[in-house]
Parts: sequence; C-alpha cells; structure tokens
Amino acid sequence: MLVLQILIDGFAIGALYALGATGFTLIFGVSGVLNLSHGALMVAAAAAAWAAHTEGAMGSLASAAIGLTVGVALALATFRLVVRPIQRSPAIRAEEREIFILTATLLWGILIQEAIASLFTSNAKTVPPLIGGVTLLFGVRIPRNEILTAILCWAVIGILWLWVNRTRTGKAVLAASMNSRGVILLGIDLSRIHVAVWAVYGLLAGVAGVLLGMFLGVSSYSVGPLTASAFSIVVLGGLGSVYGSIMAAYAVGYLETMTAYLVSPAYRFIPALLLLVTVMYVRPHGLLGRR
Amino acid sequence: MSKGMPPLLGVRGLTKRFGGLTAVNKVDFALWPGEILGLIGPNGSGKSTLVKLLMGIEQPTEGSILFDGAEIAGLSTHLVARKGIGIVFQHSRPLERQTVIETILLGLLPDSLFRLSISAEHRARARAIAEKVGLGAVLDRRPSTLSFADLRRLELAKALARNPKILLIDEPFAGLTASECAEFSSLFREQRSQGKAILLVDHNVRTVAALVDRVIALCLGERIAEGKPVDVMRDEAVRRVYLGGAIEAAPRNGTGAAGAAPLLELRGVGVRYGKALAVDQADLAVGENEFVSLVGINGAGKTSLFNAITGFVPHSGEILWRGQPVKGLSAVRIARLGISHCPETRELFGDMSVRENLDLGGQRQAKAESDDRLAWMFELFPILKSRQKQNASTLSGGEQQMLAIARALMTDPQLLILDEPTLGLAPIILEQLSKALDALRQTGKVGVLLGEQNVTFALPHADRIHVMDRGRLTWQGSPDRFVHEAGANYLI
Amino acid sequence: MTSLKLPALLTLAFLLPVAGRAAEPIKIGVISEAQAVAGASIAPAAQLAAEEINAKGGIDGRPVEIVAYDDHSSASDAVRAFQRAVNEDHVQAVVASYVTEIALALQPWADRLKTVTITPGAASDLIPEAIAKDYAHNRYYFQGFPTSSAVAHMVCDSAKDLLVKHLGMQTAVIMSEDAAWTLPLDATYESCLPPAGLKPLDHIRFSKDTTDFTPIFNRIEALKPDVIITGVSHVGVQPTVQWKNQQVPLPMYGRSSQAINPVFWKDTDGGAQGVIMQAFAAPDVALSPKTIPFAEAYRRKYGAFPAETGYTAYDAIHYIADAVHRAAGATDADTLAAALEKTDYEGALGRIQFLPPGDPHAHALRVGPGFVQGVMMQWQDGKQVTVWPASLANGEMRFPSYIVTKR
Amino acid sequence: MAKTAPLRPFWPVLAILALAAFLPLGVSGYVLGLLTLAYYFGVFAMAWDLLFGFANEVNFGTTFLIGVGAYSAGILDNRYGLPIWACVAAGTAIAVVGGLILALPALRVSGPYFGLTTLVAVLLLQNFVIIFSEVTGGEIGLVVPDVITTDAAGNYWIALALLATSGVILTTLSRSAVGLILQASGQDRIQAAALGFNVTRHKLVAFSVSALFSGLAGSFMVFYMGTASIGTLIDITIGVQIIIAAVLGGRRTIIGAAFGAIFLIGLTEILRPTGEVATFLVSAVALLVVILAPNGLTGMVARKARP
Repeated sequence: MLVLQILIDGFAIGALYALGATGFTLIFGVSGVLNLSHGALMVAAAAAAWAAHTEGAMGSLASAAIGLTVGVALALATFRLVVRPIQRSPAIRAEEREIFILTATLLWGILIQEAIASLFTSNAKTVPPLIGGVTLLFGVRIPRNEILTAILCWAVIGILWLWVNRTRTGKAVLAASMNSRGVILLGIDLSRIHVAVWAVYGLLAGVAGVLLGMFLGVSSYSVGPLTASAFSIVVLGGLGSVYGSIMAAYAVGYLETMTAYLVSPAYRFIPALLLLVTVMYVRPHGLLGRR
Repeated sequence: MSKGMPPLLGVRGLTKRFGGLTAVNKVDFALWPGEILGLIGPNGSGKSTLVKLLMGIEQPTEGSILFDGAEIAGLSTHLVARKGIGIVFQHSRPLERQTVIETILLGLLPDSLFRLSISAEHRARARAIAEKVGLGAVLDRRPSTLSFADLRRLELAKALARNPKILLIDEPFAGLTASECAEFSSLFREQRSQGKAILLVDHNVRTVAALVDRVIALCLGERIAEGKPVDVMRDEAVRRVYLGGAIEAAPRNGTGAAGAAPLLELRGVGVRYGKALAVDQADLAVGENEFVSLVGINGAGKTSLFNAITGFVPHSGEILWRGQPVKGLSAVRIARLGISHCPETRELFGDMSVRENLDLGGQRQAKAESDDRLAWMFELFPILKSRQKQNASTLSGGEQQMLAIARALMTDPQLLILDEPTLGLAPIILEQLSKALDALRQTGKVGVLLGEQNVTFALPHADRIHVMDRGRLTWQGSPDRFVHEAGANYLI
Repeated sequence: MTSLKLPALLTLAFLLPVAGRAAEPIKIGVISEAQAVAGASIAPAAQLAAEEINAKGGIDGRPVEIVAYDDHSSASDAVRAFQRAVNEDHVQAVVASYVTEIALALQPWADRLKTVTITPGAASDLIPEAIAKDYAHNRYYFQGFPTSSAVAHMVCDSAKDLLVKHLGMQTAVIMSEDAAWTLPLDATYESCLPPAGLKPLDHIRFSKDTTDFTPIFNRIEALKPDVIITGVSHVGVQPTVQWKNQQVPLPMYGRSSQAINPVFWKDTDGGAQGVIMQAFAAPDVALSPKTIPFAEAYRRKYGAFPAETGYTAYDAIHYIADAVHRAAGATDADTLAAALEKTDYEGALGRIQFLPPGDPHAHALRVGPGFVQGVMMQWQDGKQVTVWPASLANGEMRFPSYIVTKR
Repeated sequence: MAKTAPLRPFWPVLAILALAAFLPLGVSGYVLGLLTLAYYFGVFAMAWDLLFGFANEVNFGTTFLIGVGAYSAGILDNRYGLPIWACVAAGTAIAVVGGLILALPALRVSGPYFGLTTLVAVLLLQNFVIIFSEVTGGEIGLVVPDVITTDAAGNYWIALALLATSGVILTTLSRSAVGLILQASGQDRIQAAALGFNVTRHKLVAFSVSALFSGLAGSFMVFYMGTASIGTLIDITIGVQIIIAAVLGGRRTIIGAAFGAIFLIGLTEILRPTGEVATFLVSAVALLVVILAPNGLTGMVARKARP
C-alpha cells in the first residue's frame, strides 16, 4: 500500500518536474541560455489562468488557454527584451555573457514576481482543475486531476518529441542545439529558430505552470524555488540533455516523495539536495552530461 | 650538436589516446641545450597534443619524459613549469586587466600566497625583459590597446621572465610581417646562444627552416622524419604528406567554363582578426560551373577568405555574387543565394542520423526535389546510403567528410566552397572523394572553390589554381602551368 | 556616489508632507506588507481609525496622522523603514508587521530608538517572553495580537465543545508547518488536547516549503484519526486544495491563518469548503459593539472586508490614542508605554488589556472570556460561518460529503 | 597614460571617505542607519566581486558564507553569552571554513555547474536553520541579546570602518603580487599553471578571503541588527541583491561593488514612498543598467571622466 502510494504520488510529481525542466533544458540546449526567470514564467501562467477563472469567470479550459498565452508571450518578451539585447551588446564580451544573462534574467524574474504580487497578492493560488473527483487505483485514492496532470505532462513531452523529431522546424531546432553554425551553413534562419524555440519554451513553461497551479497551487513566492528546482534537475540530468532531465526529474520526485513518506515531511528536500551535491562531485557534468 | 652529453629533454614512447583516437603515437625525440628543434606537421598531426603533454596540460597515456634525467611525465603543469619549462601559446590570451609590465612581473613572481609587495628588483628585471623583446615603449598599456605583434612579444616576455631552460613555442610567426618575423628569429637565436633549448612548433618546414638546427616531422601522431631542415624537406614521407605524391594535372573532359561571366568575384578583399591580418588584397573569380582550387599551407588564410565570402567574418574590399555585393548580408542570406560552404570542421549534427543531416540540407526545397537530390547524393557517395540510419558522430572521418559534402550539395548550390576536405583522411578515402568530385565536375551543374594544402588532390579537380601564402594570393594559372612554375617551390 | 545620492535623499525628505507644527499632530508609523493578504489590511485599517479619531476632534484637539511604509516582507527593509519613521518622520509610535521574523527584528530597535512599537499580527510567544525576560530593554514593545499558545488553548477549548461533545471524536493528528512559531503552539496542543478529550495519535511537522501534501495526508489517514488539528500560516491554500482534491475524509480544524482571510475561498477555488479555523475576528460576529461597524466601514471605504490584522491594527491606533489621551498628551516613549500598560479599552476585537510586566507573557494581549476571545469559523459555500462560541455562533458545522464524522 | 594609473581613483575615494566619516555631524539617524546597512552590503558585494574577479566563478552561495558567519556569531552570543569580539572572531573563522567547503566543488566544476552547487549550499543551510530551530530560532530568527552600541553614529562608524578596511585590504590584495597571481589564475588557469603557479591553492585562498570578509561583515551585522534571520542574511534574494549590487557598481573593480550596494539600497529607500511597487522599480532600473550600461556605475563614471 505504502509502496503503491509512493509509486503513484512520485509519478505525478516526477512528471510535473520533468515538464518544468524540459523547457529549461531545451532553451539551454539551443541558445545556451540559463533562464533564471523560468519560475516566474510558470507562476505568471498559473496566476493568469487563476485570474481568468476567478476574475474573468472563464471556464477551466479557457482560463488554461489564457495561462498558456501568457507563458508564450512572456517567454518571447524574455528573449526579445532581455536575452537578445545582451547577446548582441558590443559592450559585453562573449565570456561574460553568461553572468550577464544570469543576472538579467534573475532581475526579469523578480520584475514578473513583483508584478504578480502587486496584481494578485503573494497568496497562493490554485487553478481550477480540469476534472474533479477521485478514483481508486489498486486501493489507493487518487484525485482524477492528478492522473490527468501526469497524462498531460507526458502527452506534452511526447508532442515535443514528435515536434523535434518529425517536423522540419523541430528538426532544425534539434540541429541548432547540436551545431548552430551547421544550421547557418545550410541557409536555415537561426534567429527564426530561436524565436520558435522560445515560443515553444513559453508554451512548455505555461503548461507546466498551469498544471502545477491545478495540482499543487502556486504563489509569487514559488518563483525562486521553481527556478531552483528546474535548474537543479536540469544540471543533475546534464545540461542540454532532455532524457537526462526526465531521469533527474523522476530521481528527485521519488526521492522527495520517499523522504516525505518514510522519514519526515520536514526533511523533504534535503536528500535531493545532498544527491545533487554528490552527483556534482562524482559526475561533474550531470548524469547524462555530454562533455 | 653535442650528442656526447645527455639531452636536456628526453622523450620516449610518448603516447596519448583520447578514447579511440590516438593523437600521439610512440613519439621519441631528444632536445639538447643550445638547440632549436623544429616540430612540424599539418593540422591534426598531433603537434599541439605533444606540446600539451610536455607541459603537463594533458597527461600521457604511455611513455616517459625525462627532464635533466628526472621523470616529469604526469606531473601537473605548475610543477613542470617550476622545473624549468616555459611555453608561448599559439594564441595570445593576455590578461585583459593587467598592464604589460604587470603581466611580465607576474612571470617573475614566486608562487607564494603571502607575498604582497613587488620588489624594485623585480620591477627592474621586468622592465629589462620588456626592453629586450621590444615592449619598452608600451609598459603601462593594457593588452586591448596593443598591436598584434606586441601581444606576441608579451607572450614571449611572460615566458622568458621565468627564465626557463626549455622554451616551447607554438606557431611563433603566424600573423606576423616579415620584419617582425626576423625580429623574433633573432630573439630566439639569442636565447639559443645563452644555452637554452627551444622547441619551435609550426605547420611547415619553410617558415622555420632558417632558424632551426633540426626538424622532426609528425603525421597522424607519429614521427615520420627527423633531420636537418633541407633533408626533411626532401624526405619522401614528408613530401607525400604535404603534396600527396607526384603532382599531376588533369584537364576537364568536355567544356570548361572559364570564359563564362563570373559567379563570384573578389576585389581587394581583406580580413582582419583584431590586429592580425589574415587576408590581404585578395582578387579572385569563379565562373559558372568552374572548379577553382586555392592551394596553400595551413594558416595561409584560405579559411578566413572562405569565411569572408560566406559572411562569417567581416571583410574589407568587395565580394560580388553575380555582380551584386554581398557585404552586409547575413551568413544565412548568403547561403540562400546559392553558395554552400563546407568548412574543414564539417559542422555535422553529430547526434542525428546521416539521413536527417541530409534532409536538413534539403529542408528549403520541395519534398520531391529534395528526394531527387538525395538519390543523386547516394549515387555520388554510395556508402552514405548504407549508413543512412547511423548517427553522424559514429561515422569514420572519411564518411563524415562525404556526408558534409553531400549535405552541402543538398542545398542546391551554384557554388560549393570546399575547405580542406582531405584533412586527416587516409589515401584510400582520398581516392573515393576524388572520384566523387570528378563525377560532380562532369555534371557541370555546380562551381567549386576548393581550398587545399594537398596539391595532388587539388590539381586534378581544378580549371584554375590560385596559390595563397601568408594572406596573399601569390600566383594563379592553369594546373599544368602550376606543375612547372609553382609546384617545385611549394614546400620551400 | 555618496555625494550624489545624499542631496537627492535630503531633497526628498523636504518634499515629504510635513504637517504644520502648530497643530502638533500625533504621528503614528505603520509598517506593513501590502502584497501579502494578511498584511494588506493593516495600513488601511489604521488610516480608518485615524480618520475616525480626527472626525471626533482628534486626541484632545490634536489630529492623528498615519505615515505608512511597506517593508516587502523583509526584516532589513522593515528596520530601515523603522529608522525612517522615527528619525526622519518623527513618529510617536509604530504599528508594525504581522510577520514574526520582522516583529522580532524590530524589537531591539524599539529600545534603541526609544519608540513604542506594537505588532498587530505576530503571534509568537517569544515576543512577550523576551519582554518578560528583559523588561528594561523591551518595555516599549507590545504584542497587539494573542500568542500562539493562547491560540492553541482556544482551539482546544472549542474542540471540546464542537468535536468531542458534539461529534464524539476521540483522536486527532496534529499537522503543523516546521516553524518556530508552531513550537509553542504544538506544545500547547499536545498538553491541552487530551484534557479536552482528543488523543493526539501523532504529530506531523512538515517543511513550510512543501508544495505536495499528498504524502502528509496519506500518512495521517493511515493513522485513522477522527480529525486533523492544524497549525499553518506560511502555507494554507495548497494543503487545503489538495485536501479537497484528494477527498481526505477527515475534517481540518485549528489555526490556519490564510483561511481567515475573506479571499481564501477565491484563492482555493472553493476548496476551503468545510475547513474550520480559529480566528480572533470576523466581519459579521459582534465580538464587541465596535466589530461590525468597523468591518462595514472598512468595506465601504475599501471595497472588501478586512483581514484579521485589520481589526488588530484598527484597535491599536485607537488604544494608542487612548493612551496619549490618558497621558495628557505626553508622547515620550516611557510615559506612553506606561500609559499603554494600563490600557483597558473596548476595541473591535473585544476588551483590550495587556498582561502586566511581571507576567511571563508581559505585554501580550489578555485572552479569555470577557477579553479577546476569538471564534471558530467554518467555510460554507463561500461564506465564513461562525460555529463557536455558542453565544456568537450563526450557523452549524457542515462537512463535504466525503468527510465521514461519527455522528 | 600615466605610470600611476592604478592609483588614480585613490584621491577621490579618500575624499569620499573623509566626507563619509564626518557625515554623522550633518545628517539624521535615519540616513546613518540606511548607510550603515548599505556599508555592510558593500562589504558583501566586494567579497563577492573578489571571488568573481579573481577566481572567475559566479558564486550564488555568498549568503551561505554570510549566513554561516552571522549565525555562528549570533548563536555563540545567544546561547553561550561569549563576549562580542569572541563571537565575531569565531563567526569569521567558521565562515572561512565554510568558504573552503564551498571551494571544493569549484576545483572540480565550473560555470553553471559550480553556480548550482553554491546555490544548493544556500538551500541546505536554509533547511538546516529551519530544522534546528531550537538553536537557530528557525524561520522567525535568532535574537542576539548583546549589542556593540545603540548609538546610530557609533554603528555607522563601525560599518564605515569595516567597509573602508575591507575596501583597502581587498583592493590592495587585488593589486598586490598575490592578487596578480590570483587574477591570472582566474582568467586563464592553464597559462597561470604554465608560469609555475599552483592554481588550486590560489583558488582556495580566494575563497577563504571572500569568506573571511563575508563572515566578518555578517557577524558585525547581526550585532547591529540585534537579530539574525534567514530573510536578512541567507535567503537567495539577499544573494541576488549582492550580485546585482556588484554588477551594477561595475564588476571586477572591488570598490565599484561597494558603490553599487550603496546605490541599490539608496534607490530602494528613495523609492520607498512608492510603497509596494518599490522593489519592482528598483529591479527595473537595475535591469536597464545591466543591459544598457554593462560596465556599471564605475564604468559610466570612468567613461565620463575620459575626454
């Protein structure tokens, strides 16, 4: 019974973590950007969906759509207003771009967080679930929405996989993540690819944010922890490796869940953090790191 | 050479493997005090790895390095340096925030954690070293304001400050003018006269011939020749590496296209990297369907010129495509004009399959058209057809090169720029590549601008030859004229 | 940079509204957190109180002026705001913050800058304990909110009536966030629940950064208790929504600070249905004749009912004014503190008195029947229904269908 | 360029210091309090900049060092009643040990990987403070009963002295022989090693020095504030503010970091009347500076100073 509970609960959490981290790693893979406003994007999407439902009296699906739109819009804004000006700035040397992008996206994340707090207060919000009720699975009572969340997460990851492996744009994106110069050589417009990737990233972050808002709820305080968790998972899995991220997401999800069940919910995060430190020492480039 | 006394540096069986690749294979050599030894080899021959092994930057897989009789193989870099080996890196990577004098002082400082002040004696010595290498006038300037030659001087000064017994110098003359080369040469000779041993690393014998006492030639990680510069230049194995064997010209069957209006025309094109002049006043034209070869040793400026044409580096002068200037166009726009660039680095998508790589090349065309071209590519390079599902990174070097060419051709170019396709490839592969190029030439569908250091490979595939040397186009003519006029001088 | 910035600051100081010295207003600084629901009511409620006082002619003719600051929920920000209030804006007293961390951070500053300071919302027992321990240094500090141990006692007292007598419950699991403020709360729960008739089966503390409460609820359910006794403040929306989504068949009962806020229903999208929480004030419960008029006035002015800290901040301004009046207009910290210690004022919260200096909870609010008493409320269909004490109750307990109670 | 180029900012800085020292004669306790806090942040930012400039590592764990130092000092005072100087000394020493622990991953990993390890160090410390709340006071903070002085001017002078001393020592260090080696090691570790320097050892030193000043300032700050809490010392947002201050002031200039901190805290205070949106506005200004003037305030001043 306990084993089943851990298995099921960890599965849903892992799926959410995986979805959140996939976009983060995608953006790093293609444009080399560690977007520290990641958590802010997720929370903004969730908050927008919440507001559309409670303030705008929209249905679950419509408000979720509003959340996704906000996610995409903010991701594109992040790219246009923050990342690209820095990448193109003649005053910033190439080797210093990393610190500048980290600092600027952090600040951008704080801006979004403050805007959310001002508009909707810092209280936690929950997006209305797409479906209600609970169901019994092997004797374990699970909210239907939790099952739907896990399914949706995997569906989105699956669609992403199809997009990257089956469509022209997707393939160009994949190619750009391996060798951006090779893409230019073939006359494929890299800047359009970047826009496409940021849009897809926004969509992923939006879906992750809205689902998180349904499943667990978010507040403006979640911005930092969400960014930190995506960052950890992605680094644990190996930067730029989507498979690594998914693996790491489940490792962290199950470790946290097991700690909460078997040790104490008060220590929930500690084993995962220790795991992270250990992996950094043993495999400095993550579980599936390339180099 | 005083072979009677023990060498300062004795290298035996030195080997370095990176995974499956053997970069340095059982290399033996010795270096005596008061000697300048040249280490030559084409790109990818393992020179740089060898230097890194000596300096402790990479750890050898096997073999021994004796310095003054003591084993230093496997020691970390700072310990090797303290024994008395100094290095001048190929690329200047100056400390951006320190002045010239500070940088030289750095070389004089002991490795102490608690030393705060810099003694007057140190300052005086730093100044003396600066004067010696010709930096006396720029003591308080920062690297960003220095000329290219001064940056090279600074690198040398930093290494000299350590007063090493052995100096490893990687490509000392790249990017320098003739008078600057002479200046550096005399500095090296002076060091030699003081009993220091110098290992000069360079691409070819000619640049260092006047300076070195002895030369070792490396190819594919192995030592292939050793001796006096003139002997090494005459060595059969070395000539094969650089020239690829007997030089032959092959006239094109059918119509040549030299008379047609030029597809690509370069007028007085120059390329600079900061302070280094890589290409100077290049004039060149490629006609419709014409095959033009640009021959020159590594570092001559071929790649820079190609990068200028395809918009990866900015240029001065004029580059015209069908009479229209390309200046200001992005690399993507230029690629879309119909110039396909297949660089020496190949730039394949390693974790994608052969088929996916090719499909990406044909991405901008309609499906049917792309399929046709794919069929043609499989005809041109049959091996690719059987490797379709394999990841590009798992292919052999030759197969990767074929894939790179095929992928470039998939974009339906009117001009294909091929940069060093033979780099590091075995002779058997060269033959296959050669056949494919020949087939391409007979179709008359596309012009080719081929950059090569391997003249034997370049000649049969050319309607015209240009020779490039130190950034300048020094000779042009037909392949058969090249055999008589330029070929003999090519190495020397 | 220093030379550049200072003139700007000084200019700004001149630009700040300086009331005419002739009217000699009583200035009260209010430091709060507008972005947090629990803190957002503090400044508006204080302002309302000041307007009421001024409408009645002020304190013996002197108007009350509120100077508001936002501390963005940061202790160092709050310290700076405090310094600004005292040294720059020369306020006579400060009402500051519902966050315990900030309240504690300001405690030493009340002494250093000799300014009477009242927290309208921090519940930690540490605050009055520090005052009792070092009265000489902390005598300017008052806790305008009951302590967490008082909260726990109230939960136990009500549980005896509502859960044990009424529903026949016998066992409970305490679920609280791992935080310093819950230490005295939990200790009191453990000692007062058994006499009330509820046996604590376990005591689960969880990290306040927890977002997934499934393991916690599953652990609790496995113990088969009759009720979950809560002690949460940093979290609230998330456990509530997950409790509802997972249809945990146990009532949640106890302190849940966020649940008291009128917006909680919206934030949880109705997930709060059936949650029972302890509160010290509610808009429709006449704790005193002043409660409902204040709540209504507040709603008229600001469009929504105040949070719990609105009532305490409103009262705080009034009893500060009362103390100034009793001190015959003297506003130095010592006189004002002495006057505040003798406070006996009927506020919106009930009868306000501070425990005397000798008490282990010196300067904390006196709690109990006849004083600040509080209520138990339950969320029912978007409304907070008062279910305890019987004298104030305006409804019966009702639970969602998936919650199984014995009777 | 003159031969005294490195000494150029000396006189203006001295003038500003002199002016700063006499400030308590002319301004209110509020401005002093504000600057006191800004000075402590200035030390934090300088210590961060030292690590960034010397070791070339983006350290998200600066609040780990501050927190370890400050909490050690605070706990020693709160629980064992040690004299203040002993608490400060012990806090600083423990922070240095923390710095060495933080340096260990830096020897193996770099870039984002190192950044993450330092971030994790902060998160772990935060978790431990909460879990061991009986000792640390948990989320509501730790009361530090002793105080050096309650006088605003006194506290101001202590902070100013600390800022000036740290600034002088860190600047001297950055321009000294060992500083030269440290900077070379940070910029290009292979070249530095090829000149015979033990880069590993120097990196450890850079971390220790950074930790020393972070811990020292952190320890003094708890005695000034009278409390220690996660929100004021350890939280990631504090670390972010410190990084932003250093970048705003002009990275790799040491002294610029101090000005950045004063500017940031000053700006927050100037914008305080805007209430809850102050943080938003401050972040927006900071973001604009980062994007439009990447060399920060010192970069702007330096550019103006040039003809």
